[in-house]
Amino acid sequence: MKSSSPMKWFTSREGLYYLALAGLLVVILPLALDPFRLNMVGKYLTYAFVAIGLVMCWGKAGILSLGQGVFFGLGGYCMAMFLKLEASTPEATAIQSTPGIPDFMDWNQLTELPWFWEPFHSFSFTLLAVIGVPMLLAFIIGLAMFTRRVGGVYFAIITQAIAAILTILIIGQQGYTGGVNGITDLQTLMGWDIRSDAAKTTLYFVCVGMLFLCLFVARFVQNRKLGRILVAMNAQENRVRFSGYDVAAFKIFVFCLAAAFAGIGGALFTLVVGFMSPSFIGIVASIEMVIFCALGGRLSILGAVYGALLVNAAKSGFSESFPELWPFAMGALFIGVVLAFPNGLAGLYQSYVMPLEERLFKRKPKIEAEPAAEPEATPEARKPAVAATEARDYDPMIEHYSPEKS
Amino acid sequence: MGTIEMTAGGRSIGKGPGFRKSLMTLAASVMLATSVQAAAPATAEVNTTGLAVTDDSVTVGILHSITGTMAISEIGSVQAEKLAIEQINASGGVLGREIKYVQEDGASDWPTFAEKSRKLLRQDNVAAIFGAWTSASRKAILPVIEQYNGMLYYPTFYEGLEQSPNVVYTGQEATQQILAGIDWAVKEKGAKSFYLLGSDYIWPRTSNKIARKHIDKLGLKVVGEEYYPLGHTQFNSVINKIKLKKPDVIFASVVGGSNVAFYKQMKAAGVDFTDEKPLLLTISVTEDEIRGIGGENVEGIYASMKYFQSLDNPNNREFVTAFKETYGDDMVIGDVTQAAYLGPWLWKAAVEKAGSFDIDKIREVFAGIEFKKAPEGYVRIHENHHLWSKTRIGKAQIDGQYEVVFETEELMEPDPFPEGYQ
Amino acid sequence: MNAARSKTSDFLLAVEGLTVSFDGFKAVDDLSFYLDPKEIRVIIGPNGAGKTTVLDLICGKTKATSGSIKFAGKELTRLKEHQIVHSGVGRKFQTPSVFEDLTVFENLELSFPRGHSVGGALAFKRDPEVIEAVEEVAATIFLTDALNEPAASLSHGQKQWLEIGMLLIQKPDLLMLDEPVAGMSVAERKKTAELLKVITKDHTVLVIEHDMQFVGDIADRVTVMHQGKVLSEGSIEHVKSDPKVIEVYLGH
Amino acid sequence: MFDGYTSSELMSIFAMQGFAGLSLFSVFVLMALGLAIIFGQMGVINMAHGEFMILGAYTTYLTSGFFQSYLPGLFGGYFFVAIVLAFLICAALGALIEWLMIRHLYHRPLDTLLATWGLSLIMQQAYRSIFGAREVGVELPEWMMGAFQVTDMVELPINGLFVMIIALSIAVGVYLLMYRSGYGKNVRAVVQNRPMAEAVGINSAGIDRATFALGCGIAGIAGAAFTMIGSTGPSSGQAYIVDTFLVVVFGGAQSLIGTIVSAFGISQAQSTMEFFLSGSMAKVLTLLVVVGILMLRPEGLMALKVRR
Repeated sequence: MKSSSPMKWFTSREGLYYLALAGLLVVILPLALDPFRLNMVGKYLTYAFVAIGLVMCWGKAGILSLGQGVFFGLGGYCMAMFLKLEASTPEATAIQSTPGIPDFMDWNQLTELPWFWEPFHSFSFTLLAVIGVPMLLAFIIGLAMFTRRVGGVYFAIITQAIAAILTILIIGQQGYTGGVNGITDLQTLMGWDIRSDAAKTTLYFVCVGMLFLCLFVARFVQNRKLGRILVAMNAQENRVRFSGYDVAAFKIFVFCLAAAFAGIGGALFTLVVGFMSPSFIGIVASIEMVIFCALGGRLSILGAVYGALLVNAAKSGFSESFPELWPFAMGALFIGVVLAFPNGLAGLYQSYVMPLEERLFKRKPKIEAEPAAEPEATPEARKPAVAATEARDYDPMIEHYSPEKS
Repeated sequence: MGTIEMTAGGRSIGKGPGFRKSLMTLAASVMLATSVQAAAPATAEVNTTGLAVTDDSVTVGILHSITGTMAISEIGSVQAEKLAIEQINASGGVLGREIKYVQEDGASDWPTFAEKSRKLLRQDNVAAIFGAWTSASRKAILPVIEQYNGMLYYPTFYEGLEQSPNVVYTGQEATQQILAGIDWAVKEKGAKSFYLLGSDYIWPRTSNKIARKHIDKLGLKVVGEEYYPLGHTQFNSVINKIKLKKPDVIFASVVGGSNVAFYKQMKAAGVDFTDEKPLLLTISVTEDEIRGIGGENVEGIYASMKYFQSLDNPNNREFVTAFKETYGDDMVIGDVTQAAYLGPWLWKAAVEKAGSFDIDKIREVFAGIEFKKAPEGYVRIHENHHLWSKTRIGKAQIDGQYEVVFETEELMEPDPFPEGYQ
Repeated sequence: MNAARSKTSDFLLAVEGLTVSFDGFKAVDDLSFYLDPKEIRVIIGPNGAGKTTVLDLICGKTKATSGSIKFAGKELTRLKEHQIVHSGVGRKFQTPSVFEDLTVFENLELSFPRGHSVGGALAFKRDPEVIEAVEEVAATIFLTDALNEPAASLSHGQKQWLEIGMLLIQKPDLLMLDEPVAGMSVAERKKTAELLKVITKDHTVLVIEHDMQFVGDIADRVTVMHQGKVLSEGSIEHVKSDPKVIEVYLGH
Repeated sequence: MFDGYTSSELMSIFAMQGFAGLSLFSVFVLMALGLAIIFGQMGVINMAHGEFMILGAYTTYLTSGFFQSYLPGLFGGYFFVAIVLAFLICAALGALIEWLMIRHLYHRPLDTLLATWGLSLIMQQAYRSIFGAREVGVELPEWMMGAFQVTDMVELPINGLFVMIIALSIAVGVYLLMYRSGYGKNVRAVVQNRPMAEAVGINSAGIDRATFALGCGIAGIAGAAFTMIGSTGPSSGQAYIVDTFLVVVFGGAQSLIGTIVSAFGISQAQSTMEFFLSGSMAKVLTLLVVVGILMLRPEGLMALKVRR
C-alpha cells in the first residue's frame, strides 16, 4: 500500500461505507444508548463475527455450514474456562470439598482439575485457543469433507450433526463442562471486573475494534486473488480445479477462516454476557446465525454486520412487546430473504439506494477516478470493470473500486 | 386466622366476571383475615435504594419463558404469580401499595434471561423478580441479580448446591424431595433395589447422586443408572434393561417430551404400573406433565413432591378454585405452579415484616417468615433461603390427578449442601 | 503397430489399457492410443462412445478402473486434478465454463500459472508480467477489446475462446478441447480453426469434434471411438473409408 | 452384566432387544421415507419435515377427540381414519407449500433448506397458538395398549408391532408407486433427465408437486403413528430432524433401498449400544460413527456410481 492510499481509501465510496459503520458503532450508538442497551448491542456484535465468516464461507465460496455455532461455542468455552479458573480461586471456593476447582466440578465429585483445563490458567494460551481450537476442528472437518468433495446439502447436514454431537457431549460430560447450565458466574478478567458498567462499555469498544479487525481481514482476503477464486469456485468449481487450483485447500482455508471469526465472536460473547452455555452450539442457534448473514446480504461483509444487528435488535424488540409473534417474524424472514430478496439488505441497498448515491457522486467524480491515476498504472487492464450488472457479481459495498490498485 | 369460605357466588363460569367476583370474594375474605392495613408509610422511608416504588404502587418483574421449548412448563408459573399478585392487590397491596408488574419473556434462551433480568433491575428498578424455571436460566440470572442486588423468587424444585443471598427458593431442593420419597418406598413398599433413570443434565444427575448415596446408606442396591439426551424419544433398550434387572423401584427424573415417550413405551411394553412391579417413583412428573403423557399411561406411578392439586385442605381448595376460575376449568396445577404462587406472598410477608422494600432489609428478616395460607399447607423460610416444607407421595390416577398416599409428619428441613451426599 | 512403440518415450501422451466402468458398464474399455508432440489429434465417434470420458480420465476428473496414462513420462492416473494441470495438461469443457462474474482480464489472470496455493493466492500481485501475459493471450483469442467486459456479456463463441485462452495462459504442453466449435456461427468456426492452427505451433492438441468439415481442416490424425474402444485410427481419409466406421455411423 | 440369569431369561431379553431394534428401525423408516423421496427425487431438503410429522400427530389428536365426542362406539377404529386424514392434510399442505415456495427454489438446494427452516418456525408457532404450548395427550383405543405375550418373558408391545406394520406397508407402497406405477416411471424420468422428460410430454411441474405432497403425506402418517410412542407438542418435531437427515444422507441420496438399509444399520447400532452403554453416550457414538463413515464415503451407502 502506498502511504497516500489509506487517505484516498477513506474518501472512496467503500471507505465511506466503513466510516459510516464506524460512526454508527463508535459514536452514535454509545451516545444514544444507555450502558444496558449498549451492552446488548455488544452482544449482537459478537454474532456479527459469525456472520462475516459465513459471508466468506457461504456467500463467497458456497459452503453452507449449519454448524457455525460449534466454533462460536468453542471460542466461547475457551474464554469461559479461563475466566472460570480465575473466578475459582481457593479462597473464593473455600466451602467446596476441593477448593480451587470450578464449582460445578466439585458438585460432580471431581477432585482435581482435568488435564485439558490446566493450560487455561494462561491468558496467552487462552487467546491462542480461542482462535486455534475452532480452526483446528474446522481444519479436520474440512480436510475430511472437502478432499472427498462433500459439499452442498451434504456438508450442511453433516455440520448440523456435528453441532448435535457436540451439544450432547457437553451436556453429558457436565463434570468437565458444566453441562446444560454452561460455565456461569464469570467475574473478572485478569483482576478486572467485567460486570461493571464501565467494563461493559469498554468491552463494547473492544468488540467494535475486533470487529473492524476481522472486517479488514475479510476484506483483504476477498480483494486478493484468493477472494476471486472463492467466488469462481462457487460458480464453476471444475473450471477452477482444471485451472490448476487445489479446490479443497481453498475450501479448507475459508472454512477455517470462518471458524476463527466465529471463535473470536464466541470469546467476546463470553466476556460481554458473562457466561457460556451449550445452547449456543446447537442446531437452532447455528441456523439462526445463517439468517444474520442472509438478511445482511450473503455477499457483503458489511451487510453481515448490519444483518446481525438488525435481526437481534428486532428479536429483542419483538420479544418485549409481542413475544408470540417473534417466531412468525423470524420464519417469514427466512422465507422472505430466500424468495424475495436473496441478496439481503446489501442487495436492496445496491438496487435502490446506490442509484441515488450515483447521482450525488456524479457531482464530484474525482474521488472515484483518482486511484486509477497512479503512476505505474497501465491502461484498462489495471481497472477491473465496474459493470456488476447482476447483484451477485460483487460485494455491492466494494464494487466501485479496484482491488489491486495498490 | 378466620376461615375463608368460597361462596357459590364466586363460582360463575368464564374468565371475565367470574375472575373479578372470585377476587372480590377473596379480597373480602383476606381483608377479614389480615389485620386492617395501616395507612401507607412514606415512600422515602420504605424505599431508600431507588426501586420502582411510588406512593401508591410498587413494580415487580415476572421473568419466564412464554415462547420456545420451555414455555410449556413456565406458563403455569406465570399464571400462578399473576394470580397471587391480583389477590394481594385485592387485599390491599403491599405496604398500602398496589403491585404492578413488568413481564418479560426469557424465550427459553439463557442469555435472554440474563439480559431481561438486567433490564428489569436496571431499567425498571423492580422490587422483586418472580421467575426462571430451569437451573440454566437461574444460573444465567444469578450473577446479574447478585451484581445489582435484586431478589429472585425461584419456584422450581431443583438440584440444590446453591444458596444465593439474592434468591429465595420456593420449590424444594433435591434432598427434601428425594430422601422422603426413598424412605417411603423402603418402609411402606419394602423396596430393596433401585434403577435410576433420568434425562441427561444437572438436575437428574445430582438427584440421582443423592438418591444413590441415600440408598447406599440404607444398605440397599442400585442396579442401574442411566441418562438419555433431552428430547430423546426411544426408550425400548432401557425398558429391556429394566426388565432384565428387575428392580423393585424405578426412580425416574426424565423431563419434557422424553417423558411422554418413556411412559407410553413402558405401558406398551406391558408394564402395568398399578401392579407396582416394579414400582415407579418419579420426582419430575407433575399434574402438568400428565396432561401431555395421558393419565392412562401413568396410572399407578408414584410421585414424590411437596404439592399435589388434590391436597385436601382449605387453603388449597380455595387456591384451586381461584386458579380455575381465573384461567379456566380445564387447568391443572402442578408442584411448580404452586411454588410460584408462594413467591409474591412470601415477598409481601417479608416486606411487611421489614417495613421496607429495600432488598437488604428484607433479606435480614427472611429467616422464619411464615406463610400459613400456602396451598401446600404451611411453609416457613429457612435461613438458607429455602423453604421448610412437607414432602408428599402421590399415586397417579387415570384422570391425571394424584391421590396423596403419604405425607411427612414434620416439615423437611431444606439442605442445599447436604453433608455426605456430595 | 502402436504396441511395438509403446515402450519408447517419444510420445507426449501414452494411454494404455485404459478402462473405466460405472456400475459394470464399461464406458471406456481397454483403450490405448498415443500422441506425438505437436500433433493435432481429433477423436470422433457416435454419442456414448466414451469420448468425453477419455478426456475426463486424462485430466483426472474421473478415476480409471485400470490402465495407465503416461504424460511426458509421468503417470497421471495417480495424480490429483490440479497436479495434472501443473504437469502441463489443459482441459476445455464441452459447455463453455468461464467465470461469468469476473471480467475477461480476471478470468485469464486467474488461470495464470502463479499463486495457485492458498498463500500464493493471498500474496498474488498483478505485476507487469501478468498483465503482459494476459494481453498477449487476449490478442490470440481475439478478445483484446473485451478485457474489461464481464465474461457474462460475451457471446457463446467468445466464451469458448476465452476458455481456450485460459488454457493457453497456463502454457500447457497438451490441450484437450471438447467440441470447441459446437454452437458457433460459421464465421466463428473459421476463426476458431485459425486459432487452433496458431495454437498447434507449440502445443499438442487433443480435440473431440463432430463437425467433419472442421475435423478435416485441423486434424493430423483421427481416432474413431465406438463403445469405449478404438474403432479405427489414422488420417481423415483413412477413417472415412474404413468400413467399420461407415457401419457404425450409417449402419443403424 | 449377565451374571445370575438363566439362559432362557437371556434369550428372552435378546429377543426383546432385537424387537426394540426393529421398532427403532421402523420409526426411522417412517421418518426418513418421506424425506428421502423429496430429497432423493427432487434434491430439496425439507427442514420442516418434523413439523409435517407433528401436523399428522395433531390430526390424530383431533380425530381421536372427534370420535370420543361424536362416535364413541367407533373409537376403536379411529386410528385408521386418522392415518388417512393425516396423509391427506399433510399432502395438501405440502402441495400448497410446493406451489408457494419450493417451486421457485429448485435450482438452489441450500436456499430451500433455509426457506423450509423458516417454514418450520412458523408451523411450530402456529401449533403453539392453536393447540397451546403444552403437549397434548392422544388417547389410544384399548386394543392398541398392552403387549402381545409370546412366551412368559417375551412380550411384544402391540403399538410397536403396529408401527412396524405401518412402516412396512408404507415402504412397500412407496416401492410399488415408484417402481411399478406410471407415476413412478414419470418421477424417475424427471429425476434422470428433466428436459427430456418434459420433451416427451411429462408434466414435470406436476410431478414435482405430487412428489413433494407425497413426501409430506408420508410424514403425516409417520406423525400419526408416533402418537403411539412419542410426544405431540409444538416443538416435538425438532427432535427428529438430525436423525432423519442422517438416515437419508447415510443411505445415499437417490436410493430408497439405501434409506432402508441405513435406517436398519443406524437403528441396530443405536439400540445395541444403548443396551451396553448409557443412552447419551450411545447417541453420541452412533452419530460419530455415521458422520465418520460419511466422511469416508460421502456418497452414502447405496449411491450409484455414476459419471459425474
